[in-house]
Amino acid sequence: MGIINFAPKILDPIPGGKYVVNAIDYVVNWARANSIWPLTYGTSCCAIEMMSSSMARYDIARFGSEVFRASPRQADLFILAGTITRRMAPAIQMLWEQIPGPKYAIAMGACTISGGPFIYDNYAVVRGAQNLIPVDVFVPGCPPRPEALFHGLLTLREKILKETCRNPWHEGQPKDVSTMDRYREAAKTWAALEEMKDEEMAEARAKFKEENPDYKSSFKPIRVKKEDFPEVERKPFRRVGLTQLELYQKLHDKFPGITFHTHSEDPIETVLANAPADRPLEVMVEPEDYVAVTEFVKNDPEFKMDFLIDVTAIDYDDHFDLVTQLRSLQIGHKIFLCVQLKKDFSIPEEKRATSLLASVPTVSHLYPAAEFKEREVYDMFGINFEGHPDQRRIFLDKDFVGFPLRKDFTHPEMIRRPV
Amino acid sequence: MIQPRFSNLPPGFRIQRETNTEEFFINMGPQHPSTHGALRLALRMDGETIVELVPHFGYIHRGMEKQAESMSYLQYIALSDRQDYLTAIQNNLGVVIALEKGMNVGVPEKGEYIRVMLQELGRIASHLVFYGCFGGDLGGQTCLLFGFKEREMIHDILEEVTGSRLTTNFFRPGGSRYDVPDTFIPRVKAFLDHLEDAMRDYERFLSKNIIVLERSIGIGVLSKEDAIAYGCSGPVLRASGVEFDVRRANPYSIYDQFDFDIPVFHNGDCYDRYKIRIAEIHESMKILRQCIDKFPKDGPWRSKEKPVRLPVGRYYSEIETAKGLYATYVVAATTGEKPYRIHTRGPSFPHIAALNKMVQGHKVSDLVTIMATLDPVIPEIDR
Amino acid sequence: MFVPSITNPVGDFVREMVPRLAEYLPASIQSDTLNSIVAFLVNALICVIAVCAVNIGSAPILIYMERKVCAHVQCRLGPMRLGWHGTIQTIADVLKMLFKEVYAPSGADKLMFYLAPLIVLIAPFIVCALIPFGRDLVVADVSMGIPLIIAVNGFGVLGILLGGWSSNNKYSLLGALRSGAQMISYEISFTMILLFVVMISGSTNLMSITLGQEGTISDWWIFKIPVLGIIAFILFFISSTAEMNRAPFDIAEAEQELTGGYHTEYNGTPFAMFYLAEYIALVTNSALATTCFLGGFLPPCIGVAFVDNYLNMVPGVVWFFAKVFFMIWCYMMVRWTFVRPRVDQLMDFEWKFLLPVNLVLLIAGAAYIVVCG
Amino acid sequence: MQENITLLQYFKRYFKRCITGPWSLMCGLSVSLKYFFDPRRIVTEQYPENRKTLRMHPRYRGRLEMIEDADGNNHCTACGMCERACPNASINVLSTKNIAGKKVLGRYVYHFASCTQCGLCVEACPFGAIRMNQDFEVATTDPNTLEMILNKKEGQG
Repeated sequence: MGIINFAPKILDPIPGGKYVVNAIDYVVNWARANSIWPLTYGTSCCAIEMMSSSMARYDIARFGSEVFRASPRQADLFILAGTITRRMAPAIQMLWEQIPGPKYAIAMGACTISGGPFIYDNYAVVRGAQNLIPVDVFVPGCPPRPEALFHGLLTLREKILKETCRNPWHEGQPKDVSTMDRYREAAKTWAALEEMKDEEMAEARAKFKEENPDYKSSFKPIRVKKEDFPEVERKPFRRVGLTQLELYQKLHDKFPGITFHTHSEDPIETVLANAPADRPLEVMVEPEDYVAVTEFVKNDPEFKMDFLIDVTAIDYDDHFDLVTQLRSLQIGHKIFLCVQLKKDFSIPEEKRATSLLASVPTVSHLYPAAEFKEREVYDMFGINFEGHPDQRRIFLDKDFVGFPLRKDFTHPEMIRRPV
Repeated sequence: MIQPRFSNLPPGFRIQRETNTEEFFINMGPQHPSTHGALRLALRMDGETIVELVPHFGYIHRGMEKQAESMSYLQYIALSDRQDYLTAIQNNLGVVIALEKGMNVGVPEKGEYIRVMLQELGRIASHLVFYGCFGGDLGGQTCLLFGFKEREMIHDILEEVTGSRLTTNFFRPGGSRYDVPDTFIPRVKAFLDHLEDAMRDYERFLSKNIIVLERSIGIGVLSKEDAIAYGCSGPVLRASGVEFDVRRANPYSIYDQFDFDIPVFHNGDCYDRYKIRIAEIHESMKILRQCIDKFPKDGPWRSKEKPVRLPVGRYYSEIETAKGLYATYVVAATTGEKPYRIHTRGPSFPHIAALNKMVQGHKVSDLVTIMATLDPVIPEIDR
Repeated sequence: MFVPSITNPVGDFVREMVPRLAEYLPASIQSDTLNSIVAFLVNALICVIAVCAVNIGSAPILIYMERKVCAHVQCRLGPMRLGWHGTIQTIADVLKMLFKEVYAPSGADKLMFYLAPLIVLIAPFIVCALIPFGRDLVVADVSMGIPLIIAVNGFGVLGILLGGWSSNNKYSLLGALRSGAQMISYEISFTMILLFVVMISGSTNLMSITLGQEGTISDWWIFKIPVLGIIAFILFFISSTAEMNRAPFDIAEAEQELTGGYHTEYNGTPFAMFYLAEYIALVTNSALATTCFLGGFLPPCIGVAFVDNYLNMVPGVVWFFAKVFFMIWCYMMVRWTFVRPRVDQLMDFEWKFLLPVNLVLLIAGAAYIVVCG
Repeated sequence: MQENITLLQYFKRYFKRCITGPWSLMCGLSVSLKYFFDPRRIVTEQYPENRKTLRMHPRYRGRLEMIEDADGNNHCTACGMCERACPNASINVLSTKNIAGKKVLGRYVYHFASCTQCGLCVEACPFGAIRMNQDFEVATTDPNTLEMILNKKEGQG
């Protein structure tokens, strides 16, 4: 990059110029290899280890790399610390393009090498930074220790020292490894080998069987002795506030449509009375009652459910369960309101995966916290919230197709788990 | 000249106002040094003053909940490390308690002590990062290193006990994976003594500093009502004057056996959020000292090992992590090793939702302060 | 013809040597005018080289020093692996930056973009030329030294504003505007303090300001006027820190907020220039503080008989740089200790605190001179 | 935050700040001076230089490794428990038949690139045939080297 690459062209014809070129090479490479300024970039766990490595205990400054530049234009090294999601990928490519050459990249951690813990059944993670940008050094680990990162830095240093004016740094190409399923590939190759081996060995095995008809293997695998532990009875944590039964009865008196879902055949009251103290009450609410019940439990002095823990949903074959988890900060009891939303099967089957299948009124006017949570449910399940002030996708791109947490969700980039 | 309203604001912006100045938009992130990860904040600015803020999540959305559906419960414990990676050990406990409720297994006394001690160490580690990031985001790089210096010692202890510095994957239904080594208690003791000294210096360094006071008092005020309404929890909620701590409200493990205070401050500004975390470090140290005194020498440290299979049902657990209320909701539709659905409620998500409320009318520099005191972990929001 | 006189032995030596060498030339082109012009040019060249050497040479040393100081405040070691304890680390950094790719962002005003770092460098270079480094070591001993410094210091903000504006980046622009507001405000109190020095020393020439402090430590301007001197020194320290855009007043760069402020979009050599300018400004400001308050190149205890000889054995330059490096160390300790105030607080601090105090200081100084002087 | 205060209160606060402010800054400076002048507080470990003395904790989870005796025999029975326990299918236990027609371990392929070092495989192994070693210097420029075959020999049986 830059004028230095013309040095051989200019200097080589001059007698003795080769030595000058070599000297320049040596000095420039020495400078480049020893002054590697990384970019402040980190998305998840590995970023913390990257930070740790620049802190007092490990001190990346010893290598002259403590100058973490926040602007990519002044950096030399792109330490890809943390998972790369599809949504982040364009940003990463842009950052890489903004770094002036010669630039290097270290893929830190399993996520950036291959997708790490997020390889299988995942629609959101890019399987390896190599797909996006050329990577020079790979540091496996989850996350790697700071020492491992330093080892990566030293490996990179050696790599830089090999560059010369005649063989200058050039930007590599990204490599498509996104569809690589290492597990299945290895299994497939092995199966083919095994078939061949079976054919080859068939005779030998038959012969061996003839010669040793009652062959017993001398190999006895020894099971690891596991320490023996006593059974311990679980003590439910202390109950605070009203009991489940009281809550249920009070709610049931007000809204007779409320039921409690149980597999046991005992009456509901007995089941509730025998429930462990730390199990929250989960009641089924009719969709029509949903807002009214929420409003009631929020304002009623006996309930005082002023705190919204979460809104989430569960996808079943023919319905969604929308679970609104409420608790009372003052009293301490919890109620989970479970709304069964029938899926709208009037939508033609081929369109079902991409359309909103159910609808429920929003509670975000009661609990501001619900606004983002409902957006999440909308994003993940495709449940429409009537009257929601800002119903957009929250975690996924706005042009993402499908709703990932539905059970029938498919994505072209998703690889099923092999085991 | 009065400018016309924005005819079409970018998605998310709602406030309609008439101004005689020119407004402009700034993107903070996804790669920005003070967004604590891959978070993008769209700012609508009037000069240096923030008119409105819209957070854009999902830059580190990794589809953990989808993935969990095809994993066994044990594997999910390992995956949960990657949510709030500042205190991975606390995430483990949150999941494990939900599983224990389903499996109906208890934990022997020594196991509970191990749990509590590691929990509190994790809390201190997280708050030390907070101390560092708070100082660092205000511009004092030295604080960042001070915070991490003591945190390394906790990492050392964790590594000795669990085998890994960050992603511990340590707790199991019925106890933990290993017993603690003999050196554990002396090391924790030595660490506490060291931390006490260090904290004195660090507080002297930052707590009374006039610039810190000027920059944090009265900044990013979150009223008590708003804090509850937005579902904030943990130190953020307690700084707004609500005494709510799961360890006290619904004590899990053996937290009801310890004597500790729940620090509560009432202004709800950045400085209170800072003070409360410093106070919590001291409370955690108090709990740890009690643990050291009462730590059972021998006895089983876990209950009988069983395959992790949950009967049909829905199980819910909540714990107090360093950031706040961490709830796990496990749905088992069939009895078996795999969940039907696992949902996690991370404490940082509501905090960022409340961010817009807090920054309006403040400067960009204040946004950095407020972000630091909310102490969010973005992968825990996006999962 | 105007031939400025450069009063130091080197200048005299050159003036002496040039006619002597000119004798070897053909007689037809020999003339006194030519001699003096040549002598002047040679002298100017020497001066330029000297200033560049001091500035550019000290920048890597300062960067290394800063990295070591910050490392030791933060309980770590700093650069260790290149040279003995990492001494040549910064040389590698500078070399690397020179050989980096250089480009301007699309939409940037290219001319201004590349001009800005040069402008930033001008101010500290000119200031450096005015500082007396020793009894005979001053490039330009102008009689209006202090007003010239005040005038030249305004250049820095111009470069920063240009750089921030021409980058076509909102962060850069914000940073540039911040620094514009900040530097222009702090320029006022900076000027006030220098005026205070001028007032008590009775001269605007830096050499005579320095020579006015001859004597023991108590004769330095910082201690000569009880209390007021120390207050003036602290105020100078604060406002010069702000002038230099150094932490804790580095709101123009503010890595946590603006990812680098005005130099966000700079890379390679232009960035290296900004980087160097920051440290060169550090040298010149420390030198100014040393000259105005700490007795310049004078050893601390002249007049006390039994140490006089020993202290005078050390040349003035060494004393000067010892004091300069002490000042730099102070600047560094402050940088690595304090957090950054917000932009409006910084303005508040200037207009509501520094400026009133400065005015009071000026009046008190005047009163002191009238009463005691 | 706008407060309504009298001018007197304002000045009182102003002057109080003029005193307490510098004092608080001096307190901060005293800490950094203390740290600056005390070399014993430096905690830095110098990694490539301390390679000889650097030891990981015994429980440290590095790379997966097969426990082998001096002849290179392992205890693996190719039961596949580790494979099933692995959260991200980083282990391929590829079995073969030995000369007696019995199922034994053929190749134990370990994809280090995707391994998260959670240790669940070691926990799941009923025969103690694998362990996590102490290796942490694992950086490489070639990602293909991260796919390893752990066993030197076929399994016994």
